[in-house]
Amino acid sequence: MTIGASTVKKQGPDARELAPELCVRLHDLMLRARLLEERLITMYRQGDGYFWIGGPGEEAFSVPLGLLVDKGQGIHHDYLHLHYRASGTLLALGADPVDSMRQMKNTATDPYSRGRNFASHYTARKWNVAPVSSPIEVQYSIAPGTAMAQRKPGCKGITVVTGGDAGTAEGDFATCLVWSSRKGSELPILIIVTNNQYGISTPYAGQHGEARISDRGKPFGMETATIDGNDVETAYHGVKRAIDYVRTERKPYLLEVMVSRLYGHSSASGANFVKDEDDCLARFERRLEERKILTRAVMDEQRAKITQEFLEASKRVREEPQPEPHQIWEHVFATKNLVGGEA
Amino acid sequence: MTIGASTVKKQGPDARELAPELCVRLHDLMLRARLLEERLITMYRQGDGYFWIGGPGEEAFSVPLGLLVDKGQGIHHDYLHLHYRASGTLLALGADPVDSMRQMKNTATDPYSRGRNFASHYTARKWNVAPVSSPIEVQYSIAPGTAMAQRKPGCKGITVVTGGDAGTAEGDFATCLVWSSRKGSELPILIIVTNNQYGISTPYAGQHGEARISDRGKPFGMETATIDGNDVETAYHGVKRAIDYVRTERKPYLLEVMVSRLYGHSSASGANFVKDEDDCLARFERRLEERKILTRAVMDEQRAKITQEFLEASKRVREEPQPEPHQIWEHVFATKNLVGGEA
Amino acid sequence: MATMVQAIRMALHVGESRLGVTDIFGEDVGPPLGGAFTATQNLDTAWNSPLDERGIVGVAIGLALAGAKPVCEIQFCDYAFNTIDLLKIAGNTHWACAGDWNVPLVMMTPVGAGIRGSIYHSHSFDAQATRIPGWKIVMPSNPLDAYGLMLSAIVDPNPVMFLKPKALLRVKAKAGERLPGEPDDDKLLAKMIDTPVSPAERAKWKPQWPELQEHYVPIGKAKVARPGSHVTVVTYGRNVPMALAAADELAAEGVDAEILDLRSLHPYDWDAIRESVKKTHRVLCVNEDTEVTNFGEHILRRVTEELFYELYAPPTLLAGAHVPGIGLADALEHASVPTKEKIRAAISELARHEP
Amino acid sequence: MATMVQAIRMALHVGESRLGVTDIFGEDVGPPLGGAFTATQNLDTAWNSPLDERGIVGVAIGLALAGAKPVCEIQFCDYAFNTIDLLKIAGNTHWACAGDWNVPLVMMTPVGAGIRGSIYHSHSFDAQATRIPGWKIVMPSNPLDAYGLMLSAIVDPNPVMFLKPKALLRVKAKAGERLPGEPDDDKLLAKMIDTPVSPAERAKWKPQWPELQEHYVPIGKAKVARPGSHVTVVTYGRNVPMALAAADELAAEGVDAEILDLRSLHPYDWDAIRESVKKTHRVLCVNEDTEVTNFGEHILRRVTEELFYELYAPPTLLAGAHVPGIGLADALEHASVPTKEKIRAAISELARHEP
Ligand SMILES: Cc1ncc(C[n+]2csc(CCOP(=O)(O)OP(=O)(O)O)c2C)c(N)n1
Ligand SMILES: Cc1ncc(C[n+]2csc(CCOP(=O)(O)OP(=O)(O)O)c2C)c(N)n1
Ligand SMILES: [Mg+2]
Ligand SMILES: [Mg+2]
Repeated sequence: MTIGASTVKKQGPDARELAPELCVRLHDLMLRARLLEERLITMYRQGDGYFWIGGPGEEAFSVPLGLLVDKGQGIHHDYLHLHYRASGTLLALGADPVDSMRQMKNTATDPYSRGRNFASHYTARKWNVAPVSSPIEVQYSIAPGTAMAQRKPGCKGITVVTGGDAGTAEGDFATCLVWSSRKGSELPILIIVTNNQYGISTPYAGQHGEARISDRGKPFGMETATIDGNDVETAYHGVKRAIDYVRTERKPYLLEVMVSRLYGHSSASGANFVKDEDDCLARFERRLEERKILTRAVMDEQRAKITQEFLEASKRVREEPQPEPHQIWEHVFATKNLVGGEA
Repeated sequence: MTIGASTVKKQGPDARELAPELCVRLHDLMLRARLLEERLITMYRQGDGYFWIGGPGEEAFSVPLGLLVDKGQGIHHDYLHLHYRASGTLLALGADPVDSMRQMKNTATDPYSRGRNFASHYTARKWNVAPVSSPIEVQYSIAPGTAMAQRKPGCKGITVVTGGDAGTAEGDFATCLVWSSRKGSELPILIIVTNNQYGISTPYAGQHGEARISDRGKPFGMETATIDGNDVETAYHGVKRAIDYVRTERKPYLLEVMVSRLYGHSSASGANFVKDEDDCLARFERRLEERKILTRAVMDEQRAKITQEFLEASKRVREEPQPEPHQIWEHVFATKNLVGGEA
Repeated sequence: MATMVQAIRMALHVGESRLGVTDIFGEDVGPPLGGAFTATQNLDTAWNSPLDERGIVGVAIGLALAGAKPVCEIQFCDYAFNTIDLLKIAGNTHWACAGDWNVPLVMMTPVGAGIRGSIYHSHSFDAQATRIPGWKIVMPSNPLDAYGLMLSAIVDPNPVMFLKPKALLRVKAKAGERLPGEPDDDKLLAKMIDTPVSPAERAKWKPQWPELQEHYVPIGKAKVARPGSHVTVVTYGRNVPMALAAADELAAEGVDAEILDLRSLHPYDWDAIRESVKKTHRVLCVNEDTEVTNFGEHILRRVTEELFYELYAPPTLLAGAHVPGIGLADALEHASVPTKEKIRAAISELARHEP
Repeated sequence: MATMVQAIRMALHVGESRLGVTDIFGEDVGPPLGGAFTATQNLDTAWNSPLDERGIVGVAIGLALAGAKPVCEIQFCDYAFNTIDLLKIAGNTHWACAGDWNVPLVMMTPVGAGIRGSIYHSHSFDAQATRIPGWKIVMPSNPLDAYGLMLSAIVDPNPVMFLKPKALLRVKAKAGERLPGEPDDDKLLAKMIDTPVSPAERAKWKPQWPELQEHYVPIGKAKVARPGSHVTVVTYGRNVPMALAAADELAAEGVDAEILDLRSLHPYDWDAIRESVKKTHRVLCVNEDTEVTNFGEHILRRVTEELFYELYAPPTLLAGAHVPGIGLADALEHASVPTKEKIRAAISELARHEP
């Protein structure tokens, strides 16, 4: 197995077929992630939220990522510094989809921000999910910090950071490469770029001189790879290989994942389904049928069931309380050192 | 001739020997540049200035650069975005060494800043020398702007930017690479890094994952080279090759120049002569003797003459007026569009 | 009547066709989007930059040094905070080199709350901007001023920051405040300059720019948006229409507020402020930025230092709450920034204050 | 008596040996230099970072999130202006995630003029810092407070900015203001903790830290540096000794100024300010930062709003000139920032002001 070959891995049947049980699990999570985003979009359309952004089209990558990391709290587990297309990862970690709706509807019950932040701005200290913030690429300057804390001898935890293709133009991406690869101080960090070929309305072509974004790791002596993130088997193996490398070698790895943006950039660009991009879920479902792991009928039923479940949840969320004006003053300063172990 | 080979070019006699007249000219300028810096250091020591920083040890690179650019004003000539070790370049362009002393002594007559800025913070709009500013690496974000203005059809002017090795860790260096190499919008820019293996007290080793800084251009499809900047012939050819490439191809080129830092970082670190680094001037003088272009006696005499000349100048500068308090209010706003051609 | 975003677009068209603007650029500024708020649709010199604010500001400086005339955009001012050092350089270059170079660029960026933008699309930039010497800073409250300030910004030999009050971008001018040369019919204007939404129409559509005349609002000149005698309200941008509405309501109660639309934050029109305060003896500053180390505090400090004995009531600031962000939920946003009701209450209290 | 830089170094030693500090880092912070001002010499956890301020702040945030306790340094505050967005994130994280995470880090950086630092080693950061909600901000004026504030900063669960007044770093404590545990003999202290200059001595030398006791200066508490009854001077950092000297001179003329050393800029000690102003009825704020949108203007605005009828004279600001930089020549630097003479004149004018 070539690690770091900068080529888009071929899709299609190969020796690395995933076990049927795993396929079923992946499919369930991918479907839930997709339907959750679609529910959030509908909520936006119906006035139950002011702005939608999320990750439909990235599930074949984001779900495996959530399953493959070592979930937990503190340096002996993996840190995740994600951007705003990570619902699939959160669901795979075990997040409650209803909480995403709460954030969409900016309710007081929203556990991620109590009605303060946009949809898909997750945080989960219990699982080492650092707070997603809107500014593009800042997570790439922050992530080396958690990875540095994981350089302790015997520590097996690693740090994972994700972001988009356009954002790699920010200096923070270079900061991440520089700080991760200092000779003798290499960091256990998996640096991921999800390349959907767009920054809002701006196509990839015309903004990049690199043939592949993953090539940017090469001068720094990093392992690199570019993989097809629309094929869940390829993505699963690609992410696993990268995580295993970082966990074992305690060195950085730059992984570029080619993905689709199936509902455009966000609600600001309409959030309409984009027909001409590859749909990883449809593709996986065809494959599941081929491999006779699930039938169309079973999958249809499942889809209907989850859709209904989410619809009902969204109705309940609509009735939950909104924040009170005085709450702007809450959490300006911490009174306890939570990350230091105070409870 | 291999363009872009990332190897330190061998020193020593070869087919690319420079013509004797050019050698004499280079030597004269290198010597003046060195003696100017030594004079500035002495001024600092004697209390005729508060801070010294400059480029002794970089003359074999900085002087050729000044000779090789197309000097003049406006986009049809070359822009220079330099850092604070560029006295050699300025002298080669034709700057008056006395003006450097004026800035050192922060006199009202200092043409570069009227007593406001540190030594070696040059500016010369008449020669397209953009103002040197203290923050490390910002010039790398600014330089693509002048290069972009030079993308006009028929324009032969190019942009040159220089900075140090440690500074390449700033995101601005990556900004320069990204903006210079956008496919279809490549910029006529020569991106130079002078690698003296230090950032103040911090050695290169331990801070870099790159084998060579010039490698960072490769993912962007840039021509790159690393050259020995302590050998004036190598440096001359290396800079010329790079300039010619950029001028003709209208594409970026990343050139790393290995140089010495012969008086340490600045007066803050003592400004003492460092014996264990390669001295490009001494090396060139040995070579001039070998090639029988200049004798030791002639060079000694020349050195004595210039030393005397600079000593006298520094005494005169000491008597020149200091700025007046009210002058802080001058030049807060421009009243004319100088760069737009208003005089 | 044009909206503010149309007015800005028309100013940029005049800029590129008659005043030497060479590059209008930033994230999503060029085709197909023409800017997050369509301010740069259909402009000949508009192009998309990499997603890199430091590059945007740096390149604008470089272009300016090379004699070009750039208008760069930071998509939301919330994303300009990684460029403050470069903005400082744009502002200090002329001074640092003692007049050798100047840096004639325009940076525009949408600011402020009012579109439910949550933590990172609700920031203000006025306090930060006024802390950067060497820049001129303008912020219009209506389309005609937006047009006139943008033209002044373009011809200025200094860096000029053009703050676009986000919440007003789609608001139309008041009757009578037509740009010189703008057609009488709003629908016609939209047909002429707004890209059609449907892709089919879009394909064959071309903009038809009206024959616009130049109109310059001088940088540094405030405007009395409403004359009054009891209280002076010094404000700008989005708070001008709110203050006007509050003043209109209070007029019914016999409170006559003067609303000063500053328009330029730096240099600002001290004469206008002084004159008004000398008349009303009571002053309120209103802006949305967080209230610690706020630009309104500068104005009030100067008023207090220079006009202490003119004051019949404590000068007052109404500004944003000093919290780390503006929350998404309506209740949170409203609790964080001035509203018409809060402005009204503040004016009323000042007017009724008995020394 | 220890100098301020020694006091900071000793606080960091206590921090790393007893209070859980894991990483002290920044440009040239580790061996061989131990910081541009030697504040980090001989510390076990001090290391040199890449020359990248954004990385420094970002990594400090990341370390903090991972339960480490970082103290990062920006070599000069002049070079922190490309990190304002990250500083804002450090300050807003706890709020934005509604309390899920906190970010316990210390950032320290030398500030201010007074060392002939020219345009880029003379900046102040107080106005900028106070514009970033979610941070605590401290600035000592003497070694003992530096020690006590640093210890408080280290144990605080929030991001704390420690502004080091550059001009005071090498100034010794006043008699009696010894750190608890510091040896009586200054020469001995220097021998124990200052790296010898000569390379030969240096090779075999090891630091010998004194047995220091903990001493916490609470964040948010000002100190009356000089009690007085005629005028209140609210100041901090480098201006405290200058204001004290000015007050001492004025005492001879019968003017009795109270000098309030704020020590914490955020949260600041409003009670102390109010109490003093209620006593003296005249107030001067002194700081070095540029005077438009200046933190002193915030203090004065609040004083004016809340204590208007207590004031017998216009509250006054003495701050840095609003120009793009501080020039190198002495005349330029002195014209740009407060000096003892200017402070004295301002106090005197306020004291003599007849209402
Ligand atoms: C620093 C910053 N600049 C600009 C924006 C506005 N913005 C939000 S998303 C986006 C495009 C991001 O593109 P990419 O990095 O490819 O990620 P994608 O959305 O495609 O996943 C932009 C410009 C921002 N959020 N932050
Ligand atoms: C943005 C910024 N950070 C820090 C400094 C302080 N500083 C001045 S020179 C220097 C080291 C620069 O090293 P390098 O880039 O290798 O250039 P060299 O001085 O070696 O030529 C540092 C850290 C600065 N001037 N600007
Ligand atoms: Mg993208
Ligand atoms: Mg160097």
